[in-house]
Amino acid sequence: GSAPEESDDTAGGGEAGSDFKACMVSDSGGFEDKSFNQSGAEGLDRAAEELGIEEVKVESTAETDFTPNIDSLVQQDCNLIIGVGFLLEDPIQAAAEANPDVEFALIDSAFTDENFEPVTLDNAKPLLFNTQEAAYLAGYVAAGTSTTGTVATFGGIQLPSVSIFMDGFVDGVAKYNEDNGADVQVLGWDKEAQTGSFTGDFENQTNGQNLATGFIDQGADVIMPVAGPVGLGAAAAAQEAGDVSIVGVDADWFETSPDYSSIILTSVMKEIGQAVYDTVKEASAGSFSSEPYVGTLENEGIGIAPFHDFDSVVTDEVKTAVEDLKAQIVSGDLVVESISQN
Amino acid sequence: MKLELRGITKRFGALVANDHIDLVVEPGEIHALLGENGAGKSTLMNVLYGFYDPDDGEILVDDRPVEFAGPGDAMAAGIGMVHQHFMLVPVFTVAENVVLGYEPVKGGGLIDLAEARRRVKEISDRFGFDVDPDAMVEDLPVGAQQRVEIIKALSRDARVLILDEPTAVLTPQETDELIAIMRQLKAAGTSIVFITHKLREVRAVADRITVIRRGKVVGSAWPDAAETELASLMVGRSVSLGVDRAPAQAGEVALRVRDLSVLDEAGVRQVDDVSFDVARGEIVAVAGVQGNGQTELTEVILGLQQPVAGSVVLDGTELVGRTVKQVLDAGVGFVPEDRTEDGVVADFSVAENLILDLYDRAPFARGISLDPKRVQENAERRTVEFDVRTPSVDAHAGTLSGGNQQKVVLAREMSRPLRLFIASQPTRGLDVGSIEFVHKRIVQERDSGTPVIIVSTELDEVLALADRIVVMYRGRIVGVVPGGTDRDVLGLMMAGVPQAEAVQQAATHHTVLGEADIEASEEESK
Amino acid sequence: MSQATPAPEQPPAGSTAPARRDDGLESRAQGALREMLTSSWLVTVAALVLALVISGVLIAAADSAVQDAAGYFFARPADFFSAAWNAVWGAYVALFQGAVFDPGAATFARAIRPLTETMTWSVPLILAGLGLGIGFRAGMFNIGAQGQIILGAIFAGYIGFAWDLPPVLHLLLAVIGGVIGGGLWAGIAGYLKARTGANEVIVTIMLNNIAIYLVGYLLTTSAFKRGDSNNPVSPPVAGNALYPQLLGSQFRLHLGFVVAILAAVFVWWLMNRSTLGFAFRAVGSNPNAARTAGINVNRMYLLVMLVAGGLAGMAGTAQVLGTEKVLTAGIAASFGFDAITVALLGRSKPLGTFFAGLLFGALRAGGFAMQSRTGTPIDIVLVVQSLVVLFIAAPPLVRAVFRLPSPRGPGAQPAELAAPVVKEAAA
Amino acid sequence: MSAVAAPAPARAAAGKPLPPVSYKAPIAYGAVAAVALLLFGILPASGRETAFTMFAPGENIQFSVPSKLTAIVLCLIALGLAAWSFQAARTRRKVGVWLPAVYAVVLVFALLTWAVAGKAQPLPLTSLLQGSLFLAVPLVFGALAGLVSERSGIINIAIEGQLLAGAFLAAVVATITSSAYVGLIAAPIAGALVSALLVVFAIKYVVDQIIVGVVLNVLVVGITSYLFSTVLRENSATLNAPERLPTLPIPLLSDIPVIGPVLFRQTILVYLMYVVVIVLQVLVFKSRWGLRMRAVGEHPKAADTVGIKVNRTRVWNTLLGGAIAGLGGAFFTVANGLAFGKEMTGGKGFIALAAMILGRWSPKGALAAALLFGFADNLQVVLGIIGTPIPSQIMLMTPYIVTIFAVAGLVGRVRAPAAEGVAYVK
Ligand SMILES: Nc1ncnc2c1ncn2[C@@H]1O[C@H](COP(=O)(O)OP(=O)(O)OP(=O)(O)O)[C@@H](O)[C@H]1O
Ligand SMILES: Nc1ncnc2c1ncn2[C@@H]1O[C@H](COP(=O)(O)OP(=O)(O)OP(=O)(O)O)[C@@H](O)[C@H]1O
Ligand SMILES: [Mg+2]
Ligand SMILES: [Mg+2]
Repeated sequence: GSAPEESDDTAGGGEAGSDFKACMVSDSGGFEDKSFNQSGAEGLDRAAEELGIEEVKVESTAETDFTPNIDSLVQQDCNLIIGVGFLLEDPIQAAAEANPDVEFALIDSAFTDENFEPVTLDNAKPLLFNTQEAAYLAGYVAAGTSTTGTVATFGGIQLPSVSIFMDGFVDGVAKYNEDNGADVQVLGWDKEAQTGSFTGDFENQTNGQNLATGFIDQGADVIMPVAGPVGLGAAAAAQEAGDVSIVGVDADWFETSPDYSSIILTSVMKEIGQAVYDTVKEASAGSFSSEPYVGTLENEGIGIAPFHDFDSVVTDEVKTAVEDLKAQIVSGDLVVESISQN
Repeated sequence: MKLELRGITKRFGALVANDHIDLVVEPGEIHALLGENGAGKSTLMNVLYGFYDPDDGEILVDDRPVEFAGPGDAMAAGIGMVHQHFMLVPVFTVAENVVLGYEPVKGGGLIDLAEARRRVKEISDRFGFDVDPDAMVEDLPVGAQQRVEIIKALSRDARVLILDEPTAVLTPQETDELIAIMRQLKAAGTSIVFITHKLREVRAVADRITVIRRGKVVGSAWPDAAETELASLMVGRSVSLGVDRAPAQAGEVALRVRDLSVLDEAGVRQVDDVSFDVARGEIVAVAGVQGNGQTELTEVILGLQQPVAGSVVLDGTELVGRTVKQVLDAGVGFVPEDRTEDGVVADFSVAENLILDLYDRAPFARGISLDPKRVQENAERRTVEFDVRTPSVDAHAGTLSGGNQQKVVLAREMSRPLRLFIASQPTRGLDVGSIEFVHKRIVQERDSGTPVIIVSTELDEVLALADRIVVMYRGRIVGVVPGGTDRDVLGLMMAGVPQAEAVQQAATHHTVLGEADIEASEEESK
Repeated sequence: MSQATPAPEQPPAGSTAPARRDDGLESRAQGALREMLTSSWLVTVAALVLALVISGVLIAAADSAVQDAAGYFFARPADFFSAAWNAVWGAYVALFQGAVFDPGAATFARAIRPLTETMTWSVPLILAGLGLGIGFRAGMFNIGAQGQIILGAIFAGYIGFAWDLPPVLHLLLAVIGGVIGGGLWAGIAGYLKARTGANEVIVTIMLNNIAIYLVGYLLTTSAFKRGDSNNPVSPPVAGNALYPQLLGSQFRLHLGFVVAILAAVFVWWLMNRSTLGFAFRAVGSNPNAARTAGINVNRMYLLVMLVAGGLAGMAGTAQVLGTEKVLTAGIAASFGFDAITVALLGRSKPLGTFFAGLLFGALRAGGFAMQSRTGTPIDIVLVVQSLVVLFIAAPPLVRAVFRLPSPRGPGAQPAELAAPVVKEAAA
Repeated sequence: MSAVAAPAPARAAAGKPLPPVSYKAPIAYGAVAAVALLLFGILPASGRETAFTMFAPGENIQFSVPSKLTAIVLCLIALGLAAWSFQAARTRRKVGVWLPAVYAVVLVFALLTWAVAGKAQPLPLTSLLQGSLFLAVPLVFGALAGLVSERSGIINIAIEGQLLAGAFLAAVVATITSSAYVGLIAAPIAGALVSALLVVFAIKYVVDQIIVGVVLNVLVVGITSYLFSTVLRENSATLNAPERLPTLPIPLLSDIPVIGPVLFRQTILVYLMYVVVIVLQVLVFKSRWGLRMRAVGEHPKAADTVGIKVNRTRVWNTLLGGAIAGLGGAFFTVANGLAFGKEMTGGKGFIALAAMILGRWSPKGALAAALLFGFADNLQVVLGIIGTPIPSQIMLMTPYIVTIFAVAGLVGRVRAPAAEGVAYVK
């Protein structure tokens, strides 16, 4: 290639937009987890680009990294520090109390006092999501699309942020059965007992592939993996099997996993990116509020993705029913519950 | 094939193991190499065999200089070697060991085992060896392993055969067979380099003798040289070959072994209904070829193995069922047969090795804490007392020579009041000087009234020490004979021949060495 | 470091030291220089430098500015080099500032905080490393520190948050609980080895995995959960059960560091001055000789694992009662695995393990600053760590690279290279 | 032939072969079977059915059995086997490996019959086996890799690193070349590179082999994760989106009921695995290469004295081992069409190491051990799918607990190659 002009060098980089610094700490999944860390990071990237602010992202490899990571961001004079994941609750809360002049946000968890009662901090904002509501819709769609009468879901590790998807999904299927007198089975999760199928980690994709193959062998033709990258293993298994579709989670997998776009029925979207973007925007404009943000179907903080290639497969009845249910949830007539909800 | 070594020098770091050694082996000659431990004999042979690169000097085969890049080259040049420490893979069969390195192959790189067996059979038959090609080497008695080594060398058409201490593990009769084989080979034109510490054997079979001391050739001799002459040439000073000892003052019986039977893991009876007594102030030698149950016998007494039947009573106390610790605490001193395996901890200091079984009792321990000063003091004292040659008591035992390691074990085991002393192969691999010392100490222990059991495969040692001799064969006691019994009788008994029969046979068929013995004693009496 | 090597030049006992050719001051100075150049700490430093250089190549290679500059390398090579230098230098300066001293900090406390962080991080590494080292010296290749730390943390954590006891006693009991937890977990492997000969490598690997699921499971039970929250985080450990902070609340450094030092002293005493340690070492070096000398080898296998597990369990207490103050599934991070390297780097000796633990603590602590200031992914720390250990273990390589003289002059025997810490892994 | 062959007859014939009577094993068999009879057979309620399915060409065979009766019958068979082994012990006869094998199968079926009783979902037998094989694939390659290098005397703790490196390079090369097969060829190169480092440090610089192995694992995790976070992250479409290896059903064979689809409807990697296991099983014990390799690992000096180059042999075998593990690494990416992810081998290398030891350093043993682990792991998965009241974390422990039982109960003391881990310096 040819060398850039000498003078370019000095001007390169840092747009002289704002000197607001927004920072983010991942949880131990890292920023390429095809899940909430990634969504969060994308939101921050977008904010940096569009708002011209500075961003710093640091990854954690284990729970033990949270405190030092937050501390090093405080040292970096970050104005806003966002923690991704409920596991950061204690470290973010401690940092917020120790650094009143820095603003914080925490995804997926609210703050509690020593008696585990909710508290509000002046400089820390919880970003919460009623994920189960969206998963409920996805479960309904899955049940309505299944030709075998069996659908499935599984997780990576049994954590509230994972099982909340599974709870909603199961309820959605049950709703479909109730409305249509059908008997669609859900494999992989028993909401009552809170037991089900998990691969054991968020790394080994082949475990997800094997588990999904097991579901398929049992007749499942729609699978919702809630396991970060391990879910891609399930997508690979579904693709291999042929007429099996996948319900993506967190983001619209049709967009984020183009390799598997043809088998993505829909996705349970948790608009973490949007929430992060909004939070950064407010904070950088000086209007930070520690009021919890709750992503709901109503404010579109959660939702289900378009059906894309499956638009013709999903029947109009199902589509109407989903719109209807959504309206009921938004209006509060229908409450989808999960014990994993914050 | 003629072989010549010129000015061979080999150093290990600062140690000069071979110092400008010249040696000529004529075709069809049996050339004996004599020298005390560490003289450099094995090193020289390993140089000749291409295993070590010499630092200087050259090797000539049939007057042409050769370069060996490795043992492979030497073998190709017709040199075969039976190593002092067997170079056999224990978990391979005889046939596999024999063909290793030049395997006959069928298609696909698969070994032609039929051909391998055929090779073993052919040579076995030629020399009358009784070796099963499919036997696992680790299951063979050492004598048979030795024969496997010889088959290995001969199957490669060795025209010069190096035998490094081949007789150390053989019975007199087996040695005799080996000597016959050597003569047979010699007749067929094979040259043989024969290394041994046993002067008797040298005189029986060698055509010429070269003596090495401290890496240098110090002289050569003919087989008719006197033993004492050869010995002093080897050691560089005059040595006495026998042990001076008064007749035993045997007291009352201290150790009673009754109906003892031991099974190994495979369920084979290693010790079979053995009973004998040892009295205070008496040395009982357990003689036998290696692998006939002696090891198991001593280990049962020590509590390392449990017998399936029988009892061992020491001064009225039953030892069977006790732990090793309890047995040691009962006053048993134990010198294991393999000092590097079982006797010393190589990376412990000499001082630590000297308290290996005393570390947790006074005065070395106070409660759970060691007293380093006492340990040190003890070591200083014992090393002087037992003449352990070590740069310091803090040196690792592994850096000591074999003889000095053995002295460490002896010093440890004899450093407390004993009610029974058991020593297995107390002088294995030691040179004449060290043997002298060790034997003297053992006799001293006896004379202080301790009952002593010596387990040895060396008839010389058995004859030198024993007041009574228990001969074992395949786990059974073949007979108990007084010390000083005829060597040939003992040899036959070690091969399983009952005492009466052995006496008869020995009277008519002397072994080569037995004859040499008689000649020697006749000469002396002249 | 290579004290296992015999010194052949040593005069035999009794003879006086040979007269040294002493050609005056000059040669003495030379001797001193030579001494310094060949000493093992220099090799250690050189190994560290070499590891940083090689990791630097990776840092530069992945840096986008460097990649851009490489695109026009032949047009303006200087750009390339300055970009590479900036990337690498920036990363390492941040690493240093995050691990030792941060001159740019606002207050002095902030400036020295990195050093205290290094010390904090080193605590579990040192403790678990000490335990593993005992095992290695006793011939047990225990790779189960990870599981043992977790079990230690479970026990200590539970006592810490569920019980209500007076000060001192509470801490003491929690620590003892952690030691028991780790010891029991390791004891399973020791017991099985002694009873059935089960290979400890397999068993400890399996126990690591089981421990991870075990803590995950426990954190879903009501005994370990926070009220009715479903988050897998335990209630915070009671104040009475916490290790006191050594330098006030500004710093995370806690009494665990002192405990680690005491543990190192204890291990030194145990291995060098106690009868039990004598038996451990004997069993590790030559189990046959030990057995013949009346030492109950199987019992030693069990005891070694109990002690080693106890120390690893103590590492777990440092985490849960000191640094983190709650029990989570990731409480052990990868300390148990890092501790293997720490112990091996420290040649399984207490002092060596202590310093190796500090070094690894520093690399971890510095990694955060490096990541946040220069965006260098934290994974590079793993590369540095592993290269340091490799190079330190191979002094001739380092000497060859830096053209350092070898300690015994030319033609040194290879024995000097080999100071195997572990003789048998799977026997 | 195998390293753990029965003792040669030479000595047995000499002494009086009277094996000590040990009732440990029969008692254990009996006790476990009795407990199983109680838990699976007698205590559960009667009247429930257990359904099984299996694949046959073109159809799904499904059948049901009465749960209680079946479990009782199976447990009684197990008790019968225990009695058999008791009788054998009493008369000092050796029982073959078939006994524990049949015993285990019978009890596992009893467990399954009980666990699936009354469930709506049938137990998919084919799928159970298929998944077991699937999960065993990387373990088999890893265990064989360890075996080849350890048989020659070099301890290979770096299997995990070799798998990971293989997975990484396979993914990247397959993506760049748009060919899964080229990726498959690249994988062994990555594994061999890791081995190359192992031999440089272990043989040339005589560093303790365990240290090198442990450290190489960390190094590979560090490098691959670093490159993943930096280079691959930005260019995942061009660098990290491998094609999947196609499934190649073998005509006729793949139509065999139950096992056909399990064994012969696979990718080339699995067929390669069969080949490697069989070829190694033959070559290790019957070929010149195998004989020399084992000689070097058992008694290097002996090998040296017959002209075998010890260190050269070790280098080549260790490189070969690395290549085998690297090939196994391809399983994680190209074989299944998955993109590379950080630490995606998830500790399988260590399980493979355990499988190698459990299989006593023999290829068929390694295969059996890997399959045992795979089966235990997949059993847990399948039971989870059918639905079980047991928490997932406890279920996930199953394969590890089974392995501990296997090593403590069945295998006991194993004998490693004698010269393993000891550098050969003349
Ligand atoms: N590989 C080696 N490294 C260092 N020193 C060695 C080595 N091999 C032998 N030596 C030393 O070289 C010297 C000669 O040893 P060598 O084995 O040749 O003696 P030897 O005459 O065969 O003795 P023995 O009668 O005990 O067999 C001894 O001092 C020995 O310690
Ligand atoms: N591995 C080694 N490392 C260092 N020094 C050694 C080693 N092996 C032997 N030596 C030294 O070499 C010398 C000779 O050892 P060697 O074993 O050959 O003794 P030796 O002459 O056979 O004595 P002994 O008759 O007591 O066995 C001893 O002084 C010993 O300290
Ligand atoms: Mg010697
Ligand atoms: Mg010799």
